[in-house]
Amino acid sequence: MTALYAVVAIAETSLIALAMVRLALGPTVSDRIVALNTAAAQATLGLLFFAAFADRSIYLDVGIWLASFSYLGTLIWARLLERGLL
Amino acid sequence: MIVVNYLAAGALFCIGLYVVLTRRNLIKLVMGLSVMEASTYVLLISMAYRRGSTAPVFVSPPAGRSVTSLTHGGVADPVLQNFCLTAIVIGVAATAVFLSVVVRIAQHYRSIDADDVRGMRG
Amino acid sequence: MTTEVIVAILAGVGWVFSLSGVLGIVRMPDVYSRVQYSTKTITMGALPALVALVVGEGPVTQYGGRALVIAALLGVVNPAASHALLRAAYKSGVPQWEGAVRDDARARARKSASR
Amino acid sequence: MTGFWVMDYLCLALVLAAALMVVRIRNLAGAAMALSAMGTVLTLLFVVLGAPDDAHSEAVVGAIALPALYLIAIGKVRADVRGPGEQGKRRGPDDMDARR
Repeated sequence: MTALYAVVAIAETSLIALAMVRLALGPTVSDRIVALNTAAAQATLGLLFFAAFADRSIYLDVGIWLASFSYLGTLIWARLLERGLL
Repeated sequence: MIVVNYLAAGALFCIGLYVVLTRRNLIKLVMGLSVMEASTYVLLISMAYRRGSTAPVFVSPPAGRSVTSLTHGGVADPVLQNFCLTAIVIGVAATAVFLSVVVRIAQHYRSIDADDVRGMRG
Repeated sequence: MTTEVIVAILAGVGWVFSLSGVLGIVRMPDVYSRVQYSTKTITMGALPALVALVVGEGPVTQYGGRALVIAALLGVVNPAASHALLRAAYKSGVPQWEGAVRDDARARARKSASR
Repeated sequence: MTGFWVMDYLCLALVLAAALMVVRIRNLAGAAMALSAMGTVLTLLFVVLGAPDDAHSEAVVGAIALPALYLIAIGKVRADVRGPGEQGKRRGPDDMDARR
């Protein structure tokens, strides 16, 4: 069971690399925000499955913080983008 | 095995130093300083890690381990992790100070090219 | 044993959808079509993986409870964030793909201006 | 134990890739986005190495607060450098790296 969790955690984390391709290429700032959003979601999933792999429930709080604050950041940057600051 | 983390911290420091040495844009230079700070975080956390260790938190220990086995060397070093926490907080404060200095330079010289800032030449 | 199989199937389904969503983000031509893949990555990629965690660890453990909290959080906040991002991108004038054939927002704005 | 090391090396590679992106992206706001990605992956790395408290503060500081500071500074600098009354040939903050 723990081996399965480890495999899932590694698989979900390795998708961040593909999202980073769009982060490097993206012609506008909006593309980069979309790629960053996806990367944060994949990082959250990898974090949750790593917590299940390591059998420490204390790691799960970091996942909640990461999920909520990454979307808060997206809202803040959309706000800045709308006001023409970027 | 953990040596790879030290090498990665060194590589991160070199990347930040490259940005600081070669770029002329002042905001890019502050970004290089942030990357160098990230290298110190990686170094401190990697030094705190011990073989087979887990987080220094004693509530709900992982399966197969008890609290006494955790207290006898089964956790990462909390002192270095606290150093890292202090480094993170000081890093964001220092970055804020640098950025406010850059904004003042931009208001005064109407440019953020490091070559145009002539106030510190003799 | 059956629990393990269910967890593997759910996580595999989630991973495949996440992979297709990320590939869509890499391959699509403009922002407005990339955001569709981003939201699909959350809805069909993240939620089955979280359900896999709930099934594997049980819903009343700490893992299951926090996985459900994160699932509710992602399900509520992700559409709002994507909507705000797309609205900001459209207002700041990010161009559409040159093969796009419809722009309903501009058509509606033109109609209300002419009326 | 193997899963731990694979996770560790993967996170290190992603952190190095994000740092290289900070160097290579010419657009300043895009470089701030790469910095945010580096903060996110650093959070994951801290959790893998067993430091959840540092991961908490890094998730807030590195992924949100630091890029927001950079973006606000970029916006203020752009308003000053390309402001009215400037001679038109003046270089903006974004195309300064293009000369190198």
